[in-house]
Amino acid sequence: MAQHATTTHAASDDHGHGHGEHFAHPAPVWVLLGTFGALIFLTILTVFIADNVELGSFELLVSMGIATVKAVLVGAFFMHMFWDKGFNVLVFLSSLLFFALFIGFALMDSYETLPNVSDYYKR
Amino acid sequence: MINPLQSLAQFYLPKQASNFAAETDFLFNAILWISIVSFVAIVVVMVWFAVIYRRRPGYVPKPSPSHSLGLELLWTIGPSLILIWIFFEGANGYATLKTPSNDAEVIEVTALQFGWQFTYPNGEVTDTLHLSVNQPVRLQMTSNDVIHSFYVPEFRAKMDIMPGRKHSMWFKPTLIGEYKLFCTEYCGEGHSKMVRDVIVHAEPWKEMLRKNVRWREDQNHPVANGHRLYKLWCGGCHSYDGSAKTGPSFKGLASLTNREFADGSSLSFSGSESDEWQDYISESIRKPDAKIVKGYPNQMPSFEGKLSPEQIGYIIRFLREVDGGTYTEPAKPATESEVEAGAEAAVAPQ
Amino acid sequence: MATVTQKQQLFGHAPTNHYLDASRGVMSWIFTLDHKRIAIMYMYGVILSLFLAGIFALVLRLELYTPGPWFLTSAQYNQMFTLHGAVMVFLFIIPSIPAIIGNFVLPMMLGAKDVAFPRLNLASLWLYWAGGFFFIVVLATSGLDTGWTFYTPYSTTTSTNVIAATLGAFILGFSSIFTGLNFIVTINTMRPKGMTWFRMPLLLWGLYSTSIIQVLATPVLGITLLLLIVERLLKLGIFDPAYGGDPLLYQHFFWFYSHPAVYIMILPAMGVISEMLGVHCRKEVFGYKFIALSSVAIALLGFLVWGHHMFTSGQSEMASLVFSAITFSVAVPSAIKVFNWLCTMYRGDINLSTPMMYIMSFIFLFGIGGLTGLWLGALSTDIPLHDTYFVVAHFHYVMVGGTMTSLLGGLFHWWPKMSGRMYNEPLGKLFCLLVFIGFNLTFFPQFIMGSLGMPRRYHEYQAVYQIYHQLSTIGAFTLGIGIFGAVMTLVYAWFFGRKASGNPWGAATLEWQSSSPPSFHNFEHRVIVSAPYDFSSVVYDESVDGYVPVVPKREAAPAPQPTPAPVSN
Amino acid sequence: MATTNVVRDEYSELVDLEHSHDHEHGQFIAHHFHSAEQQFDSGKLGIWLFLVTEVLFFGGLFVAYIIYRYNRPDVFIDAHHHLDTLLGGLNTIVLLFSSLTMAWGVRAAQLGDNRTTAISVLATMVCAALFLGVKAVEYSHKWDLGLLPGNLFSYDPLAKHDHALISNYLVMLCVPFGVLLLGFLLGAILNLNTGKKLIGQFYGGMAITMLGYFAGVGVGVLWMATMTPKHDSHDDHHAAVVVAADAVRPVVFSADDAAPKVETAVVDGAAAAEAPAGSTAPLDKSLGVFFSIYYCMTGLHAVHIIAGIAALAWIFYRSLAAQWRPDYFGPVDFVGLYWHLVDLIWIYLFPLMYLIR
Repeated sequence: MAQHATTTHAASDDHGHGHGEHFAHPAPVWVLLGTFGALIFLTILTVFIADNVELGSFELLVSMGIATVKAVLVGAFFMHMFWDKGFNVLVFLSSLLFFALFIGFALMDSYETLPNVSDYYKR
Repeated sequence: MINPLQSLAQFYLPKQASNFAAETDFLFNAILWISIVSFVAIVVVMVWFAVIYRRRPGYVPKPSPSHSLGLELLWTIGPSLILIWIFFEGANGYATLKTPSNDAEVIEVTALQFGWQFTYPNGEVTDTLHLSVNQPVRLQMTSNDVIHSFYVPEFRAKMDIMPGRKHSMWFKPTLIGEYKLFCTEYCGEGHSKMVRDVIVHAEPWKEMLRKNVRWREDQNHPVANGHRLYKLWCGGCHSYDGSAKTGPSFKGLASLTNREFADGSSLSFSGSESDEWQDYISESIRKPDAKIVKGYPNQMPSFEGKLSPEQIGYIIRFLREVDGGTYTEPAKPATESEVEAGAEAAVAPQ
Repeated sequence: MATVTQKQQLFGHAPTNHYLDASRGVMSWIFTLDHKRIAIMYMYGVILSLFLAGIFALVLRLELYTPGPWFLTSAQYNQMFTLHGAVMVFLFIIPSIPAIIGNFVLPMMLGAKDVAFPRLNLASLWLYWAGGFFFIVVLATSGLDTGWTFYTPYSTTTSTNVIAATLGAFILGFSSIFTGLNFIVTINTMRPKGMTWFRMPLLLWGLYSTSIIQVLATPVLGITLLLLIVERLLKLGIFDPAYGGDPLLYQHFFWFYSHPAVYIMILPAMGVISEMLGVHCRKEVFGYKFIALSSVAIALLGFLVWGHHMFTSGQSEMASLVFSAITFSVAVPSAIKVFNWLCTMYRGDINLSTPMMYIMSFIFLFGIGGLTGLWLGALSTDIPLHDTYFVVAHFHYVMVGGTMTSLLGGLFHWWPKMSGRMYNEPLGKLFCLLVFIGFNLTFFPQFIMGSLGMPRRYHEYQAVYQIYHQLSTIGAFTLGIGIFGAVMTLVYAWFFGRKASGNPWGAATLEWQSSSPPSFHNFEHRVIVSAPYDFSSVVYDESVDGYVPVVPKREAAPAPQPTPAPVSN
Repeated sequence: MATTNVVRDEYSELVDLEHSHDHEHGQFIAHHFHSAEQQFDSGKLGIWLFLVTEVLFFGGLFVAYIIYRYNRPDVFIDAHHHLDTLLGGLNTIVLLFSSLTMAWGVRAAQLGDNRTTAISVLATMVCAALFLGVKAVEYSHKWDLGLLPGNLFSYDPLAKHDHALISNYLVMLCVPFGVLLLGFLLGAILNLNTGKKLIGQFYGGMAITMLGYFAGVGVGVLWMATMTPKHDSHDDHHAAVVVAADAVRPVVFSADDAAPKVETAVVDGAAAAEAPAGSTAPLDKSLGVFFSIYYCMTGLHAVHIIAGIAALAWIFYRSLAAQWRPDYFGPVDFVGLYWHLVDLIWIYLFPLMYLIR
């Protein structure tokens, strides 16, 4: 018998204490304003690049890169991920992982079967 | 020398009629025996335990461990090895399936609700698939409407056909005979009627094609032309013997005096020679959604651009012929002039 | 001093004011926030759907008794199999175990009063009803004939009521998401002190894994169905090739949800089996950690294999190879579970009760269902078997043989807790046997005709397959009688059964520390957390005709205390 | 089968524990939670999981976008001529600002400053409505031009586009917000006059929110008005591009294939049926697929904005009622997280839709 009875009480006696604000983490004002400033700067930057810089096939990469930096800023500071429980962050990031799987497989398949589609229209 | 396992397989596997069959069946049987052995072992152990360790007066269970890393590893790694072997065998067979032979004959396949059209290299079109034994073929498949799937069990070959893209598959028939071709992707009301014959000929069909045994509409009786076009284009949804199919039957269509439509309107005809009747049939083929017969959904695709005016004319001749519900093969026209006369008569009014 | 009466009040059948009696009137049920009542109301819907779709199945089987058309037209036949599939999948099997057994048992296994979000739970139930209502609308209007997969472009062109059906499935998807979300949060934040992750009952692991899939995969179904609706209305051109769309993309969207959905159906069943097996063998479940983690492994790997539904669809060869390889990797955790279950029986104290019969039936049927998956995972053998009756038989062995068997087993197991009454043991066993025989007779012949080449969804078939179809039809009616009988046995027990004590099986998980049926707040007393399969923590007590917990000495709690003297031998 | 070795005295201890901690529960702690923190943690994990479902819900549309952009890059490059980067950029900044005010509101709620929370949430709602107003101008302008999804697409580059500045579509889109504005104004005046300060303030705030929508419409229309001359010449230039593309159809799949063939009837069937043979420049419906995806993505996003306004209104009311305390601010935080996610999605939509060159 590996696990023998280690019995404890379910409703713990000590839940009564600490109705405090120890789970609230108000974000400092300068962090909020700084994040906002950075976001505006990046928005203007991405429009500027799209209009004035010829990047060819890298264009999508650059604009997505800037968008991702913006997303990280919003996530980390506006959404408090910077201060949040690791598990919650993990939960959110897992959605991105599964989205990546979805898009990865679908795109891989689409990439390889494109000739079948173009063949059809070439006929 | 008869392999007993081989002869057992005939009860659960179709004949082996293509080059893939032996390889696929080998894996099928291998998995079968692996499964039988492991399944029997599991069930025997389960029932045995249930009997000898059942709760009963006087029975005192002996202590036993609640976990064992060794056992867990054993039954993680053991099955994994078998599974890896099965995967590679399957992938091998799949590679054969996907690597067409160089000397494959190309046949164009068009799937439509609810029938098949096979176009051979010389331009001949049939509704049953003719192959010659040991001649590899490559099917270039397209669909006219929804997703269909080409499946001949004896060939162990299957491929979906999606509209909007070209699909390709190949195989080499190795056994003379007649087989069934099934559509295995659900495609609508007549899905289960989308079964046609596949005939593997002993003499090379290719040779026959070289001798130009292709259907020439200008050398055949217009009604025979119409019958052929019916089989290729219409037979999936319309019967001519009055039996129920997706669309209205052609029986009695030529002697129709009045037709009611889904929108409440109706048309009267004075015989199948009248312009009204011929215009109605011609319109129904080219723009089927213009007049929907009462009691039927709007589901027929347009054949505009797929059938020439002459061909529509042949179909009209055929419709007059099968008005009574039966079709008799017309005698071959004797002279060229008769053929010409027949072709002229068949041209539909525009 | 506690008296025998007091003990009976605590651990015997419910004396006063249990959850069924706590309040009266229809409104007290419709607007209840009590997870137990929500579970019961889910049960009505799920069992009703089972019967409805079961009748469709019997009609289908009867029609298929002859090769040609008999009493159904092709159009009616196509509607029948579509509605059978759609109702069974969306209204019966996906909600079945999580919504009934999960809702009832999960909070109690945690010693909690309710799930984390009772209102969300109620919303989930309402959405289930609303989704079911749309399926009624489908039945009352032009029906549905697309197959439950709604493949484009057929679904965008057919004249049947695809929009109502997809809207219904869309709404049911949200019902499923809410249940999953609720369970994850409840298990994460409401576990009692002392119950670490690896001291949770195995059912909770099964439900947790299921919930992960529900939350991650179901939204994709939502967007797929939404796009399909808009595609039908506005001819978007995303899925319909007539307007430049790609039907293969639809299949990727659909199976990204629907393959993991297969695990939504089977993982809770595996949890139920693991849970009941320990109790009815009265032995710690063998390889607890492996069973627990294999559930999570199946849930995560399940997201990587959807392409094995598309081996013949014309997806790229590379994709087929990758999907096939990953498919085999899912087989390993399933095998691990089966072997661990067998080892749990070894030297057990096996109570040959009705739930135990269902457990053994499950292992038998799931064994066949799982092993036949090998043919379908291997590329070259899948090609001829795809879309034949072999596939039909395979997934029925897993879904019906697996999930429905364990649902019935689970209902028999937790029925004393839900209703406060014991069922009739001989009747329970009889109908279990009937279900088992009928099931095998129905679906085993389908393997053979499938490997012989009989395609699925065929109204008319070649005469050579007739004998298998006839066996299958006979089996289907046997199965129907079996299921009906089993449900009737439970219904009879609900009203006329012998009163059950709080813990008639001697289970060590927390839900059995309540009275039967439980009170409104679940527990009349503080629960005592022990290891979930430590059966020395409960002892038989004649005065309540059931098991009562061994109460720890005060000075010993909450620190670990030495193993009590063996009680059962 | 076994004898009992229960210590009977313990039962009395077991019994008295029911409801023993109920008195500790504050007003905002549901009966099944033990503490404010447990309740907050549950809610927080719940909202994160909800966001996960949202990401995957939108994820499907992103997959469709990327597959089609990959399959038909030319259509997507064509499309950017029809989207106004400045309005899109303006909306981006509006949404980013609303995120700032939302985060500010959460901070204030965490500190128990209900007044600041109310003002911040109101600002967030006004920004949301303003975003919708601009979007309404964009949508109605496109509908006027026939830039519609899929098969409805009827944009003719050769036709003259002298439409009214304020189109009928825009008026229709404004009607519900106008009705709401009047209703809220009336409600605010009536309630404030009768002394119901809380509900009056709430209605007032909602009226201001609706005014935000009309501010957005105004900005959009003004911008369109200044752009009109330039916009038309832009279209003319573009017309040449489309006609050139039509000459080598189906350009999408094979640039080397010259003449469109009869077999492509499956694809062009609908278009061919509408355009009589011999007419010039058949409509290029492939652009319609881009607009299908455009409307699906931005439309679903707009639905989320509307739902966000509803949720924010609830938070706004409770802020006015001063219900937030340092140990109870969960709902503000959760709605905030949702709002930031809506912002996050727009952060990706903006470059994907508006910045293709």
